Amino acid sequence: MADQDGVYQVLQPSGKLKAGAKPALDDEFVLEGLRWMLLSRAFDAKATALQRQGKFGVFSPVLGQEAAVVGSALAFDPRIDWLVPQYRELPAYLIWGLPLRNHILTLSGNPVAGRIPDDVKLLPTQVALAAQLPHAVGIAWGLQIQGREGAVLTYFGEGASSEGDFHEACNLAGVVKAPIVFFLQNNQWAISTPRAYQSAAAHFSDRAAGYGFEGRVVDGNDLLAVYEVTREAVERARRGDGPTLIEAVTYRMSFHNTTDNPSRYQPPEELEEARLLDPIERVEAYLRERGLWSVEREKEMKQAAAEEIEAAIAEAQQAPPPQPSQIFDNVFAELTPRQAAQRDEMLGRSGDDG
Amino acid sequence: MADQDGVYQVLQPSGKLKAGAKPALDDEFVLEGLRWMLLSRAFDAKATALQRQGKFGVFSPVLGQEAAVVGSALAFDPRIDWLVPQYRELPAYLIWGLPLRNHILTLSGNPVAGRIPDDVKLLPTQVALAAQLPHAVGIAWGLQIQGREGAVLTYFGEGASSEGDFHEACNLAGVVKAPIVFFLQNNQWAISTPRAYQSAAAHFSDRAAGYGFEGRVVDGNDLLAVYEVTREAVERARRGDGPTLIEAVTYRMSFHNTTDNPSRYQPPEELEEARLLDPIERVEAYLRERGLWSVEREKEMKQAAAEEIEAAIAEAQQAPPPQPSQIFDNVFAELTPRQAAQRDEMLGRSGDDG
Amino acid sequence: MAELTIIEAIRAAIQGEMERDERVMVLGLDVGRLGGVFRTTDGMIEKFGRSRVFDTPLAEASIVGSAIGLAISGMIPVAEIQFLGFTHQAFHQMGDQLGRFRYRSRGRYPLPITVRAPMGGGTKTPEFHPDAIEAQFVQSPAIKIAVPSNPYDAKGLLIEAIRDPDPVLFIEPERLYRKGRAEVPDDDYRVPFGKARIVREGDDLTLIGWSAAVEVCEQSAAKLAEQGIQAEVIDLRTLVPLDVETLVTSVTKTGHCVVVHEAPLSAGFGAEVVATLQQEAFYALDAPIARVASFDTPYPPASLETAWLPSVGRVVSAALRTVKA
Amino acid sequence: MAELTIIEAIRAAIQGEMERDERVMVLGLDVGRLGGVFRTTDGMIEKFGRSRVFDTPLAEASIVGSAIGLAISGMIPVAEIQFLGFTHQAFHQMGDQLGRFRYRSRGRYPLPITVRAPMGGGTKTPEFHPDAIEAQFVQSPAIKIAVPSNPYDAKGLLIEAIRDPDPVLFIEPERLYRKGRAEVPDDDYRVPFGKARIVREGDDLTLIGWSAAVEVCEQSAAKLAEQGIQAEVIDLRTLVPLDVETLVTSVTKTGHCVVVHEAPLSAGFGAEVVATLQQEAFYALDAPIARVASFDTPYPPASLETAWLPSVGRVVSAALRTVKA
Ligand SMILES: Cc1ncc(C[n+]2csc(CCOP(=O)(O)OP(=O)(O)O)c2C)c(N)n1
Ligand SMILES: Cc1ncc(C[n+]2csc(CCOP(=O)(O)OP(=O)(O)O)c2C)c(N)n1
Ligand SMILES: [Mg+2]
Ligand SMILES: [Mg+2]
Repeated sequence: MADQDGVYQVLQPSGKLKAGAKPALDDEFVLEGLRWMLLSRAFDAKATALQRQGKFGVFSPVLGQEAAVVGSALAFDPRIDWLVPQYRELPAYLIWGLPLRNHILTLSGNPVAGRIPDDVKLLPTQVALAAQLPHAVGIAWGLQIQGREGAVLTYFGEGASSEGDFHEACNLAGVVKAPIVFFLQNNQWAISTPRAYQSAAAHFSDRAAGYGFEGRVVDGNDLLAVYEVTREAVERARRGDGPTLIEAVTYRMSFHNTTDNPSRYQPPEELEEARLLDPIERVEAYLRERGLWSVEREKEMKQAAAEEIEAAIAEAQQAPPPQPSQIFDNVFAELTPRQAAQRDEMLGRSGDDG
Repeated sequence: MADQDGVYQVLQPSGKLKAGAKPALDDEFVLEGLRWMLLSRAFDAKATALQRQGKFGVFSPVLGQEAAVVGSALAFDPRIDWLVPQYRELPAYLIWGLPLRNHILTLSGNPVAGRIPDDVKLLPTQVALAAQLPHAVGIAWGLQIQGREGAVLTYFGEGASSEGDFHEACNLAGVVKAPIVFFLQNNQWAISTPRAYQSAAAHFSDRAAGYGFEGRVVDGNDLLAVYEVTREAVERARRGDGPTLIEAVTYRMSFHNTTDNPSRYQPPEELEEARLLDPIERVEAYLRERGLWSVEREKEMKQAAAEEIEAAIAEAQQAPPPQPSQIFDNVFAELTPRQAAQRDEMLGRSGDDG
Repeated sequence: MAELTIIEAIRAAIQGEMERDERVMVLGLDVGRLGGVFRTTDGMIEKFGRSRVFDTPLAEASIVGSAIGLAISGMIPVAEIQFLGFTHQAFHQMGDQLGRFRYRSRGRYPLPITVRAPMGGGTKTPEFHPDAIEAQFVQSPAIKIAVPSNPYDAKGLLIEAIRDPDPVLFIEPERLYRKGRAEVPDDDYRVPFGKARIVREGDDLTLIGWSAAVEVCEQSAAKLAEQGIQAEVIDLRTLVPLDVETLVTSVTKTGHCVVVHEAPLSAGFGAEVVATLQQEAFYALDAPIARVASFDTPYPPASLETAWLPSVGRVVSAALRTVKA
Repeated sequence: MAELTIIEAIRAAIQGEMERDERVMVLGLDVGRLGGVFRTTDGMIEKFGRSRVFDTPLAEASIVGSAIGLAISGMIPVAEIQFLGFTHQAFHQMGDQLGRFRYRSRGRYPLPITVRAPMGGGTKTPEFHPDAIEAQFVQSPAIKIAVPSNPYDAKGLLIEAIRDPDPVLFIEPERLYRKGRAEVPDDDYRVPFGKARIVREGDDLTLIGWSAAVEVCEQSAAKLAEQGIQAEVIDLRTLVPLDVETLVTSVTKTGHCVVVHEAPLSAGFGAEVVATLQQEAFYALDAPIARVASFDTPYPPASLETAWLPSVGRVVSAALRTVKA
């Protein structure tokens, strides 16, 4: 199913299956995927608006990359598998079980109340690019050492893949045959740095051979293709056959984050072209063709998403606001005497500045 | 000429040319290569003895890797090209024009007197593994920006290739199409860590594709093959066609350095097998076959090497010994007031400890 | 003379140096078309081209490491690290390599390199971005460190840094980037390293700061003046070299001192200032030198940063305690 | 009770913990068949197998980074970095990641990880190997730092480190690894963090050191005693937490103090000790606190290291100046 670039595709941009392609997802699952994609897109719009009103902090939308994120996340089992995120993969966190309310609290500057629930096998989003990759390898390796089931999914961008941590993590994963999927979202931009300035590699997935494992490049705007390729990688991991590096070729259809102004660097034609490849429209067209999608269905699902978001926002507003004393929570199991004195000073319990 | 592993070879271990192989080096040049190899081996023996007597510091022999080092270095032009070393490539430094005397001074704890002469385009040996690789890329890139001729050769081990610096350097080199040759000596060991624990990659050279440039794997004990593959890489660099990653498959036939005891970890059979592939014997057999090598010739050349080494040692002994005041030389173009005060204190010019 | 923000002053310095000397080049993340995430290199790629204004791959160690090679080849690199916190990704290329090449090559390879990065909190940036980690670099003794607090010094110190034959870490006060303007000469001029600036004179107390903390010192001095206490405010301008003389003179006059910095207290550069002053001005001190710093915890969530960073309130009360001791 | 070297004491601690708790594992360069370049893990791979004594690829950031993941998965990693200088290659995984996971996950992911590394000069090791860079880690406020100077403390502090629910950087005094033996209990025992050790009592002067510098302090105290000056020698044992109380008590008694460390002077941890003491014991001090440290240059060539490192001669003269001030 690879096109001439070797990029695996199942659904064409028109929403038609490629000749001979057999979808690995049944219709119900595709509908489920679409639901997450629509929720994600609705949240992007809402969060951007709230950020503009000063209610949310800096925020990076998923816009345009929904198929890559949702298709890969759905291939795992969040009850036993771990998710190690970068920062641009909201629907995956939700699929893993993070309450949307918690994510909102983190975005709105109240991470204490937004703590990841104990039964959600998810790490906090990672700002230091690629720093999460060795952590992800360590978790996968640790599960293996302890003979526990479970695999690891970790996300990162094509920009992050230039960091030394990417290399060290992949190489170690290859050596220990860790049950892990390295999921690289190649959205063509790292802030203003275009993909061509990031690496001369034909495909980032070509790097897998240098670590002794499998690399795949997939159309990241094709929910069915992403799911299928990731599913194979998960099975490989579960069989003990080691890591996979998946490059999902997609496009960042919005700003890098809310502080960014892409008009300074992004050719408008490029964005126009990308819009023609919208991952949501592709799934909608596919389902429509199969008689499973209609104006009503769409309205219903979008309505449900909007309600879910509003409810989560309302819930988040119930949370106690952050307190200065929380500055000293979770530094260590027990504060050092110096830290304890500083906390007391801050809380006005004593006048010392030591 | 690749064998079934894809490892390029010209001379078989017996010293016979592979069927159909045409040597890229003429006989005189092969003799020149052999001369460097024998000098290197003689120096290893001498330096080990001197280290055991406490006259030299920690020292890493080239033993077993002479063809890889000499064959690659001879493919460059030290008048215009730069050499960025790790620490296990003595004959290359000498080919580049470093006086053996200077190397001896550095080994014997007098690097001041052993400073690299101004007209030798060589960097100091690098202890921090792989840290030299971005430096090498920067030099190559800088030559390119300034429109100056010249390419860069940089050495490192298969162990160092696991460091993040390797990845970042290669990726940047690919992007700028730097005129550089990354020469990886895969000598099967990184101190006690065997090659199989270092990476699951079939060949380290497989990593080149992930950076968008050419990768080659070559029999590192075959002077002719190493020269030929490196020569092609140099030509590629000079043509503006970018970097090459060369993996030379060889074997560390001695200890890691003089503090190491390989009997703790090295299977003796492995060393025995490696001895059968000695790179020097292979060239000798080849030249003998061509009527260019005899017991006398060998004696003569070894004698000359021994004399050169003795002369360099004698010369080194003439150098002024290091002086404590040199601690403060070359920190900055001009010392800060605090540093100047510390120097004065050390030299007893004042009593202050600030 | 124009009224410039710090951003504009920095841009003027880089642009002037690039026009003056074609060996000068800029490299870093997003320095090209975007002009850097703070626009310090705005317009430069259009003027000097991609070979001298280079958007690198996303890899800090290779930015610093390749700058070393570029310098050896004859260029004068001005490398930008997007936020000072990400110098940690390049840490092994900083003190150990950048800060040792002249030394380890016995003078053969001096490195005229400037590494620029913004530092400091108060703008609700994400984790790692605001970390004030300047003291970690002071332990690498062969890198100079400039920490300007205003537009005039920013331009003059940056020109000095770029012309310095040795490596300079140039740390910019992010919070003040666009906060206010000041007169900055159009021509080039150099602010020498190792000369602290007396921001405000006073006899009762010395307040020492650098980078954005200078603003906190100034505001504190104004508050103290309302209470009749005249604080002398000193801006260090550079941490390496450190202008001990100016500090000693001031403390000898005032007998009281408070050092203010954004880094957590323990092993911050304030400790060095205090240790030096108690050595050099011991008998002039009427009270212990106080430090007002951030607390010894990781940088807190953005919504709590103002409670964590040194505040005017904390500086004023430390000053009052000190003066009354 | 056996007489052990520091190496043997460390080995006993690790081995005991691995026997006690099967979640404890060792990872690092050459820790397997070789037993580490200093043999601290000698014999362990034979006993516990490669899955718990793991020779990693040569990549420090991934050693620390994967240890974080291993801990999250339920293991208790003891990671070895071959020489402390090479923690710079992993620096972004240390303070920023290792030192913040409990904080950034709001308590969800505490990290019971020990990172071990030898430090210090005097053995003519190559560049970077001997660098005393402990102070750089103190600026990352959520990593504890242990700096033993003798076999008893080495074992007791290492057991404490491995059982600590938070990350500990365990810095070993390379020069003293095999220098002398001391009685070490066969059973396990814990030396608590944050309690300095009074190595020798004295009324005239306080000498403060840690790691191998404690030996220099002891030798200096012996010399001073010959001249009738009784120095109290204090070994900090841990830098974080810092036992301020013991230091203040001693300096209050002696009124004079010299801090000794192997790191270059500027922004070394000595500065923190001085800054804290002048705050907490200001009125007890009869003279400025002196610091005897290495000079503010890169580590010199091996043949010159003894002239660079703090020596008994320099400590004694600083002590005499201080006492006579
Ligand atoms: C180590 C590090 N360096 C720099 C940054 C600043 N930064 C944040 S996002 C970003 C671009 C990331 O691009 P990519 O990895 O492609 O991910 P994307 O944002 O496209 O999803 C940069 C440079 C950072 N967060 N971490
Ligand atoms: C960054 C770094 N980590 C660790 C070391 C310690 N060390 C010195 S040599 C060596 C092994 C190097 O192996 P390899 O790269 O294969 O080169 P070889 O010695 O085999 O030539 C190690 C671990 C170092 N010098 N630098
Ligand atoms: Mg991207
Ligand atoms: Mg090797």
